[in-house]
Amino acid sequence: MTRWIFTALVLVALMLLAMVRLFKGPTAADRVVALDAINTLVVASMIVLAVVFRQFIFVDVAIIYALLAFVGTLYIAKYLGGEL
Amino acid sequence: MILSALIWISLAVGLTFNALGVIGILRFPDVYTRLHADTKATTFGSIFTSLAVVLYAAGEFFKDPEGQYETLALHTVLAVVVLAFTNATSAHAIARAAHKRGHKPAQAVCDRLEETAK
Amino acid sequence: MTSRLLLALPYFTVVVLIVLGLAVMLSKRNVVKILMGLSLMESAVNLFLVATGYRHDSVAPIFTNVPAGPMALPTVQALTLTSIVIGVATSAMMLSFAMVIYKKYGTTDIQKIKKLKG
Amino acid sequence: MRHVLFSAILLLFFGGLMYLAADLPFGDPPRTDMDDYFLRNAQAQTGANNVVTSIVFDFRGFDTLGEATVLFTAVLGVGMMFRKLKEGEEYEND
Amino acid sequence: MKMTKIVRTTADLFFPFCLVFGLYVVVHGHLTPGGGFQGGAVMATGTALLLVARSYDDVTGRIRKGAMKACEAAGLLIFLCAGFSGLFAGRPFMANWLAPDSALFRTAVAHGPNAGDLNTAGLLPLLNFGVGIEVLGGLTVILLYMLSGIKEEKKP
Amino acid sequence: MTPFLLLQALVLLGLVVTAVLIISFKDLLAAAIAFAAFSLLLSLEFYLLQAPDVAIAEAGIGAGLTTAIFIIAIRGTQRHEEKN
Amino acid sequence: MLSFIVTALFSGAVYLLLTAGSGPVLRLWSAQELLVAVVVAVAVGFVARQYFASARRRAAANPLRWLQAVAYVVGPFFLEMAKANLDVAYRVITGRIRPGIVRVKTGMQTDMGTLLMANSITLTPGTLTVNVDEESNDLYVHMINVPAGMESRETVEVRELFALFDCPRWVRRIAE
Repeated sequence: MTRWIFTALVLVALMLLAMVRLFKGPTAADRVVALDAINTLVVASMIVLAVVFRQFIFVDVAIIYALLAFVGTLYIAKYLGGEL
Repeated sequence: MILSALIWISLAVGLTFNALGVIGILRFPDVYTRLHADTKATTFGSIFTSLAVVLYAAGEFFKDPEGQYETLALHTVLAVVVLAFTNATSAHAIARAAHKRGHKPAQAVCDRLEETAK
Repeated sequence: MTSRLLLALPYFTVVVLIVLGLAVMLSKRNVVKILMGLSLMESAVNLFLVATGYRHDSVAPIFTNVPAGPMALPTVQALTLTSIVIGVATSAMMLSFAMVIYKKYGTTDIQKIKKLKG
Repeated sequence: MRHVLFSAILLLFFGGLMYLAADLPFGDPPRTDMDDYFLRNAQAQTGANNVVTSIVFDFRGFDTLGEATVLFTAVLGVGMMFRKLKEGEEYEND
Repeated sequence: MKMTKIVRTTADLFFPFCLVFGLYVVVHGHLTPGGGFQGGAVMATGTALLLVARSYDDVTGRIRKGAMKACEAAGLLIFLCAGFSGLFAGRPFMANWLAPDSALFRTAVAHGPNAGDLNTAGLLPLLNFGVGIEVLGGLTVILLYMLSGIKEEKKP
Repeated sequence: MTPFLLLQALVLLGLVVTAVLIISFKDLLAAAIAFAAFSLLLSLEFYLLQAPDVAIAEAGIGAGLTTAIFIIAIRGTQRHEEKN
Repeated sequence: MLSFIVTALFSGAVYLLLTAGSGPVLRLWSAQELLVAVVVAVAVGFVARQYFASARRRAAANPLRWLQAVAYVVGPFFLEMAKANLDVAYRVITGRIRPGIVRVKTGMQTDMGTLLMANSITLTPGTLTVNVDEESNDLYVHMINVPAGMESRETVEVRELFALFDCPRWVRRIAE
């Protein structure tokens, strides 16, 4: 069980690292890139944490996550491209 | 035993690529190259961490078929498929938006899109 | 003592978030930014409610055969659910207000709006 | 001057809330009678495995009714703000 | 304005997926995490996906405000009717009179992540469905109105 | 300090960092992006606190729809905060 | 009608995939789940038929193509992706990049083919789809490392982007 929670720990720490780009990013597009990375890492850590808790239905949350954060990213990209 | 080793290897590979992706986001000079690191490396890393979960589910399933481990495996696979698809598409959307906004690719040797736009 | 303080980390985060949200709402003058502060405070309250209902080593309040143990308190989670949906409805309404205000006055600065229509 | 005062008041507020938060027990709620009742009886009384849903829709169904009404009203409000203006109609007091 | 062909095709692919997933969350509201709100939000995000991938005019021809408002009203109506049905059964308003023991609806048995006993919990699935439809309609109508507000402003 | 508490501490740290980013960005679009990241992390925190229902609701509404609504509102008003 | 059937089949399949492991039928599904799956498939098929399977995308009805798609994703695509990631890892560590945007001729006829090609390109070797020509389905691709000589050419054949396998042929077989 330790390996799973260690994996989740590293993934969350990487999320904090990606937040540096969210802070620094000179343009809004860079920030969206960081958001995308955080999104992927959250999904991965949720799948791993479902094993940690031994609650396998929790993976549903990860699917919904991957599906819906995408929509937010698309709205931001559409606005950024000046098309909204 | 072999399965356990495989799970360890998958986790290690997944974490390595996730870390490389995040470092790439921090290191690369412009939006497009950062998107390269983000899309490819983190998606690949997440596929491997999820593969570890699927392997774990398979191993437990052979020990105890009643434990509903097939649900875990199937939902994980579905999550990964959705993740890969959405990541690729949103990377395209971000890149296009950035280009429309006028961000030049840094250190570029050629830019065919801009030439046709003119 | 230190360990108890460490355990109360979610509550400390809630306090920080509430103070940050309050600071935004009181010091900024852009309507959209103020609404962001409001949403921040609302999220803080949600987090507080859920953190209140957590028990050590508990499982989610859903009956499955997988783990056994104490369950997290369900009532606060139900309340939080209601709170989230109401939150998105009200913030959508307030943002529409902001858009209508901008259409009418051409600014989103609340002090300028006050001056324009005494 | 105003900034300093504002920050001081905010800091005071922060300190007070922190003091209150340090006393709250995390992970060990003191009074759990109602929740224990729900956890014991939800499955037998409503037949739902998910206790949260059984609370949202059964034990505290009135809350949900109110929530649905609030959502409905919010939608009506948004619709009223963005309705199409008729020919020659202007915003009021313009 | 439309987004590119790639985004549009992805949206077309994921729209039924969103609907199916939302319905799954709604239908299993009383067995697995989820319920009316969450499923409705997922379905509403499906329509938001279509809205973002295509132009506003293109979509409003197919997703009509009227239909969505009807969805919303129908959801609230289902909720109210289910509430009042308790009165006819001689129980108080909003009583879950079908649970726990009746011929069709029985008590759930926990035997795994997804027990598969959908016909449990009396009125709960119906209430879940009502709220899901209402949230779908409500959030979509909010998005459509806000987008139309942008569009009006762009014209002059 | 168990690994679980460490994990929670990291997520909470991320929450505070994104909240500070939200209030410090003058660019409202960047603030909206930070808000999306905040919602993502909040959902992960709910997941850790064993509230999957709330996590799904926060993921769906916070990450997808609230971002969309904020972006539309920014498009309907203006992107940058006015200077005094 | 055909589009309705295709969408309904897809929806039912996804629903059954989600609820697998719930009951005694085939050790996977309970009877209620199957019933609800039919209802969900009909409802979603009715609502989403115009979007999922418009007239151009009838080819998706062929189950052989779905099998080929799975084979493609597990086999050539995954290996290409692994190679691409090693490449990106090398670039991340050394920082040795030579980026540029080139125009790639895909020769795809359908939207679905373009989508699969674009996503394959985005996820595989050091390339990223930036824009797409709506008429000719040509892709503008950002490469992290433009090979010597490629920057002066007007268009590039898509085959040249993939190192190990002939991915475009797979995509053509799946989606056209």
